Amino acid sequence: MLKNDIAITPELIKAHGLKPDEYQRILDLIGREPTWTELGIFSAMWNEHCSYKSSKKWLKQLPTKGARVLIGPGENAGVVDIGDGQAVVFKMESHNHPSYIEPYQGATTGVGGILRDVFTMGARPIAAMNALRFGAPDHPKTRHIVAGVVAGVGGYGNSFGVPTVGGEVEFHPRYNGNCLVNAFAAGLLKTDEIFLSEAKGVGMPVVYLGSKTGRDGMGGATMASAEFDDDSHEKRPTVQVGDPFAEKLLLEASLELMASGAVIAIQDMGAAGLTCSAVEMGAKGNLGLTLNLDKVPTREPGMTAYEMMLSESQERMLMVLHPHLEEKAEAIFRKWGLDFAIVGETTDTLRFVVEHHGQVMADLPIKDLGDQAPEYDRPWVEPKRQPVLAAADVPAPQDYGRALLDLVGSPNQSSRRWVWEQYDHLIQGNTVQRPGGDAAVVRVERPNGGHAKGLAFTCDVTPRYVEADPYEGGKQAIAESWRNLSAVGALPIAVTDNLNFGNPERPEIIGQFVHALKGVGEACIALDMPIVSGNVSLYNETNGEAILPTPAIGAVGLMDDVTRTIGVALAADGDVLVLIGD
Amino acid sequence: MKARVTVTLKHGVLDPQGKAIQGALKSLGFAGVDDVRQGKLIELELATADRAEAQAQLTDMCEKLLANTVIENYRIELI
Amino acid sequence: MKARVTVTLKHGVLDPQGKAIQGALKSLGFAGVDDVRQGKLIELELATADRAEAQAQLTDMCEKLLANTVIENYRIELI
Amino acid sequence: MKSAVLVFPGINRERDMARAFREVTGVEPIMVWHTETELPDVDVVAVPGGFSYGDYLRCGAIAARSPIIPALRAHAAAGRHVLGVCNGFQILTETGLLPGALMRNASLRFVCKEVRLRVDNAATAFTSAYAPGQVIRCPIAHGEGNYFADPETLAELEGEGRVVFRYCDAEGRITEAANPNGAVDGIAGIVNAAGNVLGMMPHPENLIEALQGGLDGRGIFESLARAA
Ligand SMILES: Nc1ncnc2c1ncn2[C@@H]1O[C@H](COP(=O)(O)OP(=O)(O)O)[C@@H](O)[C@H]1O
Repeated sequence: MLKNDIAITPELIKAHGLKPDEYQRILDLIGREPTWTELGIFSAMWNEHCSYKSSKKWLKQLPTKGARVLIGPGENAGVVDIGDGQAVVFKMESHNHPSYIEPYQGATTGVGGILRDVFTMGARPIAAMNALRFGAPDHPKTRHIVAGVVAGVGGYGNSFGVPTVGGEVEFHPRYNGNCLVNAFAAGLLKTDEIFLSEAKGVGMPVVYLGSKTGRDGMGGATMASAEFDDDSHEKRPTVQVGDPFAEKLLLEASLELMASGAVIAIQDMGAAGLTCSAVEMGAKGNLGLTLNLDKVPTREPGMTAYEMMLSESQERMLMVLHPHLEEKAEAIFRKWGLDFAIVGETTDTLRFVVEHHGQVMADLPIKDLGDQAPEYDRPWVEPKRQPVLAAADVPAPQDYGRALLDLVGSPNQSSRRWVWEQYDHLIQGNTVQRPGGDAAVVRVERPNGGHAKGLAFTCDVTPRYVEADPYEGGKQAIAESWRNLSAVGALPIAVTDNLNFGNPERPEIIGQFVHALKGVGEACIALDMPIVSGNVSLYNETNGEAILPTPAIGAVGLMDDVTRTIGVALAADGDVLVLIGD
Repeated sequence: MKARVTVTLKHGVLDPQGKAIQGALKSLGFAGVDDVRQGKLIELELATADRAEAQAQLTDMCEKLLANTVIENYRIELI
Repeated sequence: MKARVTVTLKHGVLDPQGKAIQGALKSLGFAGVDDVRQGKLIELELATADRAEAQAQLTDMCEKLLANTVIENYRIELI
Repeated sequence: MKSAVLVFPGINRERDMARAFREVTGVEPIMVWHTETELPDVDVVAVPGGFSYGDYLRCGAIAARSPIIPALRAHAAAGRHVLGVCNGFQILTETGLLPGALMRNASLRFVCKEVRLRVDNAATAFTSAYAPGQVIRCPIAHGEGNYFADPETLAELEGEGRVVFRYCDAEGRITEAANPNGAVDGIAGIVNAAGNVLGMMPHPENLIEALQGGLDGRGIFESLARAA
């Protein structure tokens, strides 16, 4: 008998963000009414954030393959070969809604999440970027959000110890009710030391590592996918607090553990923590998984199974370890002062079983949780394109000097120094092109000596263009990132994307999405820059007003000789300026 | 009038500082220390001598600046 | 036993946070606010039930870790 | 020259520091974990930058109570060299090996940028490679680098020429505009009375190669190698 002392009412189902037909699908899948814990698990797995149910159809059409691509979308981050047995691992992810509610903590936990995605693959983070979009500068909330977000991005990255070398900051009234915080991270690893989330072997210990579980961000993943309304402040206590110190320890401990040979599979606990990570590890490995929640380290007494399964406490990992190496693994984690607990094991049943206080709280078909998630072909309409302006129709400025001053003094064109000076962009000693130019360049030493290579990083998109013409705007974002990389002397090799749009249940929004993605995809093919990872953030909308469509692009380029990098500064008096292109 | 505002994290909100202090006390050999939480203390001098007015002003300051009411509680004392 | 330790900057030690808060309060329109100082509040739970012992332990903790006595004063309260 | 670099949980510039020693002196430093109670036999112990224990409670406070610290004190008492950079400087003030304290930046913001430093004492074991009064470039990256000491301590530091570096402008003038954090009298680095312990907020270890934009930071490591 499954414990089921909370009645599953239509209200409860709705509160979990599940539509009636989605709930029916659950009933059909499991052949009975779910328990409360099971309902929570389904809601976490099937929300937009985790299941990509509105976007999957279109994401499948993106170009994700290339000669250098070792791992494309689907893992924690993409992996791209850069020669010499080395690879760069990178991804970009949004933390928009949490940052609007609590700018500092929202930004810190966003940065923390993306760093974990990168080091979960076995890579040491070497660079970070942040693409930020805020409301109008004179909107009453903007100042508070900007200050909090920028301090939070810095507060986390600086303490963790990754150089934040690039990003974007833009202001527009359409972000008044929904700021965008997109965090990018890149790491470096050896191609024969890549770690994946796929569990292997039956009866293997499933180990919980990192910080303790509290009632943080209860239902946060659900929140991140729900459109805002004016009483969204009611959701405040779900805010998670980032602990960059714990994350730094987790990085060092995880890398040490991976090097010890004890790790079979690893997955960070991000949105809907324990649920998503455990299900993913089992399902990918075609295995079942049983969790015993009595073993989960908790920060607060009396946590229910439901709460533990949905908690979004940060700085946690789940691993499958080789059975005879548990002790060695535990010693490493104790050395770094982190929690370590064996919380379950892999099984051959293909069931996801959650036990607590000797009772089965959930018993679900593990593959179906992911595979059977709803997938929508949402109706869409052709976007309305804004007419092309003829250059001749735009009046020339009266005073070019004045116009130039207006431009450089405008919020969107002025210097971003005040932002990147709050970020440690020099730590690790490899920053060759600092923020402020077209792309940042970071030195990469070859494992066997010889002249150092370079990796170049840039973040780009111009949402006004995407709004005016999603297809052209999508192409432009890729082209601009390609130009920024080329301009520092790097060969563009791959990109990650962060697709920020409004409510996908509106046909105009999906229309924008479809066309922007088409443009992005075609440009990627034309310029030979596959998309190796990414993130979708929908429902960026308040009271029916959507943000500007913002498919942010994080792009990576490679240079064989880092000393050949070129900056934007003029080198000497009398240099000749040349304009190329048209 | 002198006033003291204490700002503490709401129950259940992670307190990395408290956690680190607890760990440090333990490794310095202090046994049996538990549940360490760190908060802020803000002392200030107000021009008004009217307690009710001071209280109202301070509440306003807390809501607007001194506390982050998303994750923090505050308490006001007039001295 | 529950205890509360407050740590404040000594007189004469500059307090950038206090100063910044004062400035921010002023620009939010709060007039007549003066002498703003920010300190720390550390709440903890001790195993002992003996007040004298708790007091002694806390003093030791403050001297050894919780306060930097070069620049800070501390005050102990048992609750 | 033999060197060691202390590693506390949350320290994050230990690799940068190790690289500087390796690049400039050709010898790989020994990394020493905070739970050790003895130091290897080395000429210089570096306490690197980062956020030991998250900088929670006070910067450097928890690290300054680590098991390795008595050995560090003994190393300093024996007249050997100790270099504390950024969080390392904060840790040294917390241990009392250096006077004063580092407070929040006056702006209350973290600041990472290149600044200029004036070498006010080129007669120390850390600065002999520089000329007196020389202006060097150096990166900073900190949120709490606002040096404070009471007037007596300041008088003592000044009287004994123990202020080694000050934030300055390109011409070597000590101005408010050139001061990135509000430090009293633009103080960026000091030595102890015996002259063998240096603490500084800026990061010379991040400016030792042309690729990093300059070589100005090398002088510290070259001086130490000379003194060994
Ligand atoms: N949030 C940020 N974090 C770090 N660097 C930033 C940020 N925003 C802008 N920058 C940097 O400032 C410079 C100018 O930015 P931007 O105007 O977006 O450049 P461009 O239009 O040439 O791509 C770039 O080097 C960029 O990386």
